[in-house]
Amino acid sequence: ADDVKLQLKWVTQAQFAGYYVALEKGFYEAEDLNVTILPGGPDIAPPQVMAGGGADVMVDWLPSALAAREKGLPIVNIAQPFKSSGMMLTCLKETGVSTPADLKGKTLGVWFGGNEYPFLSWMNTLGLKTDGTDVTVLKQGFNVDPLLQKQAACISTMTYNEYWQVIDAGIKPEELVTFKYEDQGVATLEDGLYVLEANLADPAFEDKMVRFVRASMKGWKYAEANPDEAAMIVLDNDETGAQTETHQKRMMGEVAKLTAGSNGTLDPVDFDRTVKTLMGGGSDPVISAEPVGAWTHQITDKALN
Amino acid sequence: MIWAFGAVLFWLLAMALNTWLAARHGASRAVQLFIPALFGITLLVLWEGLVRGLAVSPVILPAPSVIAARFAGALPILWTDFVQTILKGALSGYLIGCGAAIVTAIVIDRSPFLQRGLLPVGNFVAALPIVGIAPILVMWFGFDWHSKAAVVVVMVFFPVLVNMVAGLKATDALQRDQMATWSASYGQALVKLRLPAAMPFLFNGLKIATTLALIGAIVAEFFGSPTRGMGFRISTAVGQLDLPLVWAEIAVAALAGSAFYGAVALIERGVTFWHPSQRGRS
Amino acid sequence: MMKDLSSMAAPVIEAQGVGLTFETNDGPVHALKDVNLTIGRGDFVSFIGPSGCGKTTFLRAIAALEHPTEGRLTVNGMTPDKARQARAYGYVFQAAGLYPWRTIAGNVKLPLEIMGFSRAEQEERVQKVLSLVDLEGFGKKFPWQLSGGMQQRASIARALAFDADILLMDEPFGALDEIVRDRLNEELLKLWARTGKTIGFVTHSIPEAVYLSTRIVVMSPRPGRITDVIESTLPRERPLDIRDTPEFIAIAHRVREGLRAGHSYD
Amino acid sequence: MMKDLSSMAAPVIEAQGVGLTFETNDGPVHALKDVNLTIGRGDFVSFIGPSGCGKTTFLRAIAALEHPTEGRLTVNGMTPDKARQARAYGYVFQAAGLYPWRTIAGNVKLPLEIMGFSRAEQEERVQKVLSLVDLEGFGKKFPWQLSGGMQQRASIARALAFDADILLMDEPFGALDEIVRDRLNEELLKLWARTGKTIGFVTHSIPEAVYLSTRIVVMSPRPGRITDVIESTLPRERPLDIRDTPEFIAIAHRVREGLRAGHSYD
Amino acid sequence: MRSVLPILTVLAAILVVWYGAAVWLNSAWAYDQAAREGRELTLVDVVNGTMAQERPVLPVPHQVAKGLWDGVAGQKITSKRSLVWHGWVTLSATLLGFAIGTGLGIALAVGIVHNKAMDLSVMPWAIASQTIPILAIAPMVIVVLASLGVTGLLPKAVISAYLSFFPVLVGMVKGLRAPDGMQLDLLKTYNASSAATFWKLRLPASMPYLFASLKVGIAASLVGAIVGELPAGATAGLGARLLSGSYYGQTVQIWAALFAAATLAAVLVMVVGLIERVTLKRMGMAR
Ligand SMILES: Nc1ncnc2c1ncn2[C@@H]1O[C@H](COP(=O)(O)OP(=O)(O)OP(=O)(O)O)[C@@H](O)[C@H]1O
Ligand SMILES: Nc1ncnc2c1ncn2[C@@H]1O[C@H](COP(=O)(O)OP(=O)(O)OP(=O)(O)O)[C@@H](O)[C@H]1O
Ligand SMILES: Cc1ncc(C[n+]2csc(CCO)c2C)c(N)n1
Ligand SMILES: [Mg+2]
Ligand SMILES: [Mg+2]
Repeated sequence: ADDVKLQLKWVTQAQFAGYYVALEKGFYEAEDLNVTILPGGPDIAPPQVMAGGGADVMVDWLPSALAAREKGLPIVNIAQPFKSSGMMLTCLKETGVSTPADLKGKTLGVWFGGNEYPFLSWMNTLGLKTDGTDVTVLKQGFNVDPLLQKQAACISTMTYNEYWQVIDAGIKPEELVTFKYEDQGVATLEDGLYVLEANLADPAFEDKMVRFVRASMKGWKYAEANPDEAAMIVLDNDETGAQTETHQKRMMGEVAKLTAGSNGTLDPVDFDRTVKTLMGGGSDPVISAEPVGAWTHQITDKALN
Repeated sequence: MIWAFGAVLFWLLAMALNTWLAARHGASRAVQLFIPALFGITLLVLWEGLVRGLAVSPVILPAPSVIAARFAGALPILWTDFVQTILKGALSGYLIGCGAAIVTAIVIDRSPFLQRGLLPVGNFVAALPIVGIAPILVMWFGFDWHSKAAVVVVMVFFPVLVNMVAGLKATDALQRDQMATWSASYGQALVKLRLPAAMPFLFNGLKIATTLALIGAIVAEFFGSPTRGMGFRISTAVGQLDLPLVWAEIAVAALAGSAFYGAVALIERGVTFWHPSQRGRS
Repeated sequence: MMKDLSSMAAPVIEAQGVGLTFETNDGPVHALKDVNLTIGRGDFVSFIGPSGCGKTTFLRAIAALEHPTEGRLTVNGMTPDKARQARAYGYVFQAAGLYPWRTIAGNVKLPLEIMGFSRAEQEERVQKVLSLVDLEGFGKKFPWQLSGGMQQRASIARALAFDADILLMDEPFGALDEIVRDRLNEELLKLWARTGKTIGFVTHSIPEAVYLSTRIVVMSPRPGRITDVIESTLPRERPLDIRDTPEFIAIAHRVREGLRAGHSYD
Repeated sequence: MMKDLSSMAAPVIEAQGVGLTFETNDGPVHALKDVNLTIGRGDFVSFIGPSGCGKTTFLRAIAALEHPTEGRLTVNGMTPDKARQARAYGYVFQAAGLYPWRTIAGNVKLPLEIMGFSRAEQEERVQKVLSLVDLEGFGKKFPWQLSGGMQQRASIARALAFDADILLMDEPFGALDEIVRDRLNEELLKLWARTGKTIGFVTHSIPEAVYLSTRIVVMSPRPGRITDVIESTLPRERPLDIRDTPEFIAIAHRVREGLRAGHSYD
Repeated sequence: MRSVLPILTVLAAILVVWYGAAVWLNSAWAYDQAAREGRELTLVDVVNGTMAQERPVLPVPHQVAKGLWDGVAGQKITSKRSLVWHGWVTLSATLLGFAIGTGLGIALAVGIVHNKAMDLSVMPWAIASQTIPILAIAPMVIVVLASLGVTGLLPKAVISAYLSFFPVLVGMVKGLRAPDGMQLDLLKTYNASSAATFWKLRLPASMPYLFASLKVGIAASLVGAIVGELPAGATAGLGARLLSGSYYGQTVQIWAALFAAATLAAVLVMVVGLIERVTLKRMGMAR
């Protein structure tokens, strides 16, 4: 069997259910692959791991991948299991926010590390300065405490994760206002599969990836169809023992909505929209030039047809 | 490859030169500055040579020349971050933490009961890993530098306390006996004997605390911060694979830390001039 | 005991059956056993005895730095601890024990600061005692810049700088040459005559003990006890050449015999 | 100089115009100045002088622990450093300086271990020298469990345990009582007669210097220099009561005069 | 044993302050919730409300105790939810890192004391090395080592060693230089080799300093192992527990892991202290 190491963007959770399902259900084995899944976390930059040879393929968000490309690490999107973006800004109604215009003068929690560009782009379109004059920006940690402690009026959340933590903490959905980046027209592509450009020239590697993507998409579609089973598989693979069943089942349900529209093939329209968003991100854009060759259908064409 | 070999060769030559200089002219002031400088340059040359020679990817480890260029280009950013993290976060936390520790040590010094109770508990608290405390303190004290100062206070308090308590006990029996024969009051013995005798120990703690203060302030920013600060910059730049900027910030941290340490060591030299460890090298 | 009667008038230090045992890891060490001694006001008492016989220990017990495990020890009718609180003692230790962070003058000034002398008086006294021990000009040096004997003299100056009623001196002149020693002996006698202090003095020199003391206490080791107490019949006024008189030599002889008796190998 | 001729036969230590200056924060201290001295093989030379005159400094210079800033100092025709490498010295310091983590026996054994004596011989020598200084039975104690004089004796034992050609002793008997001191003086003379060692000896006791030495060097302070070198006319064989002979008293008198001359206030 | 009562007193005081602080810090949330539901709260309601929150700002001691108990005794020790299991993962990296760090620290100290060039050049850079925020370079260390094929326990141990070598280095340099002039002069008169000086004087004289810094060093090792666990894929270990607790806002889990880590550190320091006492006693240095 061929060895494949997959680096995830975040810790083991239902966000990556497709890969764990493919592993546990033997889809990888059926393709004669021996797959190792490496969980990520806030201190892990997947492109760096790839550059160091620690992984063959990674799950990453497009902004971060494009930034890496500009910094001299040629990585290429080979598949895009997530059709839509799950990122949004979640606000407490009691702070007086109900429309984007109300954001002026508020304190907002934002994820940095490459994930701030949709936000900056959005603020740019709203005409709000982020240097503290119009809105005050905080680098948000990994949980939803700033909202609960009222240190920020709004925080970044994922539809499938942090939003539900706010709900679980005891705040009712009707007390919240959410702005999906998808709806604001500044969504960026999340959770694609990326490899090093140089490797793609190697037919053996290409073949391995074809089989990998095929098995992974099979896993994703199985997870969409059997969300509860998929969630339990994720739970079994969580080594920290920190996840709960309810949370993962609910997350799987939400993730399924995001993967629903994709068979794994990247839609160039989505790609172009992401690039537009990133380049409109105000004074310090994440990428300075239109990227070339940052995605390919080479793998998905072979895998899915 | 030529780069790597060249660097290793340079390393060997520089080490030989240093050894020779130290043996021959070790006492001269200039040589005492030159040797560590050459050592540092050697490390940098070795680094540059190996990175180039072994074609290490710039997103894993950039070469010093690249870092220097980024450093020069990012001076305003580096300065803002320096002010936020070091001057506001680390320094204020250091002063509060060390001050509180010294006062506490003197207060509990009179009570063996409190010492026996507090020190073990204090050691326990000191062992709490910063990565666990930082998010909690950010939650309590907010995102700005106040929470960073709080982390620094927690980090420096116990090392300084433990050293100060040990220092207050460090008088020798003869010196204490003298105070006893003069029937010195507690306060007199404290001011005239025990505080001076404690200084070498106190400075030990204060020196350790300088590096802790820096690390604490920077790391706390990983867990939430305004959009400036060295820890903020490092964590976001890693996400953007802007490794040269990361290393430029690290260089600032190392420079500031060494300067901070050096300043405390200088004060120490003035205050504890009488201690054998200082007398040896005048 | 007859010989103690003379000082019964105003007993300053009274020891009755005093014993002191150190507990060490390999068993107890009996440093003092059944020590009976009365020292009157204005007495000058020397202690002499082989090394390790408990001289230092006894002096420390008087100054409340050790506490007897047996018997009763009073100073001015109170416990040594109380007497210490009344600032009754000036103590010269066997080792100089100067504070390294203070200059020589600063070291001498230390007890004066503690006892609350005025600044002007501090300066004056420091100058006086430093010149008494021949250390003028060394006030600004630090202890480690002085030779062993100079440090010892600084420590004597420190004990003389203030006016304690009881002066306890543990081999104060051990590290000094004969000439300086003679001179300091004379100075000490003058000081004693002038102030009427009560002095306890440990020495290894028999002539020194005889020259200085009104009484000489001879001790023997393991366990340390008093074997002889010799009343000096010399007059209070003592020029240096009194040491050549037959009376002096006779007393010295008696001390030497007492000392010799305490040594096992004689 | 005439008086040095006698030892010209086999000079062990030769000082020519030796000077030594310490640099301190408030200016240089001239510890030694223009010291000329020749010590022959088998000489027993005592150094006597007021405290702070540079005796310790000169002994340290001989042992290569300080380095003269002027003049020439040779030991056995080589530099002191070379001589030290040949393990020429046994040194008794002014303070005992025992290692606190070693027992008394362990401290005495230390030089033997370093010089590679066999284990059996180590044991034997330790027993021998400990009984020489009257410390049998204290081998297993730690230094801080001994009185000041006992520690000093342990440090003497340590220097005698191995056979150095040159023995340098800095006030070794300062903290001992007269009886023990007499006994150790006798033992030292016996050892010297038996082994023919060259001995440099610092003392403050004039009788001790006269009793022990073949030559007595009198020094004066600030800057430390030699003011007199007195050849002893006493025979090599010296019973204790030689100290009462007129010859002895005459030499002692000359030393005392030399010493007195060095004191400014006389 | 004389310390039991004082420690209990201090602990009791801490508990009182802790409960008070918990009520104070958590009450805001209780009031908010009540306001959102339009309820009025009595004082008793508030106090009760602050003691049993799902995600308290500050969990009360008995919540943490329960979390600890569940983690330690409530699980099979092989379970991923067992703190014993996570503690063991961290401990193994700690011990390996401590061994490497101590070895390196002592070796450097010996070099510094014996070699003037090393003395002048190593110390400033060792100090500079400690001002580098380890959390920032830990991921890079892990990546670099992984690219060299080193994975598993060793990368964590390297980070742990990086933190522990410094206290050992500083303490050992001080300790090896502790002998005073006379003690050194004595050996000079014997013309002792530098090896003999090291074994017979410098090393024994450094023992109290060594143990003092070993105690700091082992605690630093533990912190290093925990930091090393964050970028190592946050899979297992107390560090991973801390972090995952942090993602999901499970304050009780964070505090339980925190206490487990501190307890582990305290036990390790106590073990070093025990070895210290035995050693110093045998050397006659414990008085
Ligand atoms: N802290 C201690 N622990 C154990 N034994 C001690 C201690 N202090 C003194 N001793 C023992 O008590 C005895 C008396 O000691 P002390 O110091 O009083 O003698 P000394 O007469 O002053 O001798 P020296 O003339 O040598 O100074 C000695 O045998 C000594 O070993
Ligand atoms: N390390 C030093 N730094 C500065 N001055 C010193 C130092 N060591 C000695 N001296 C000075 O050198 C002079 C001679 O000192 P030394 O110790 O040789 O005297 P000594 O003759 O041995 O006196 P004593 O009989 O008191 O031991 C003294 O004035 C002393 O102050
Ligand atoms: C430092 C850092 N903070 C936040 C994110 C955003 N993010 C991306 S995936 C994910 C998990 C979803 O619950 C989150 C929070 C990031 N990438 N890096
Ligand atoms: Mg004594
Ligand atoms: Mg001397």
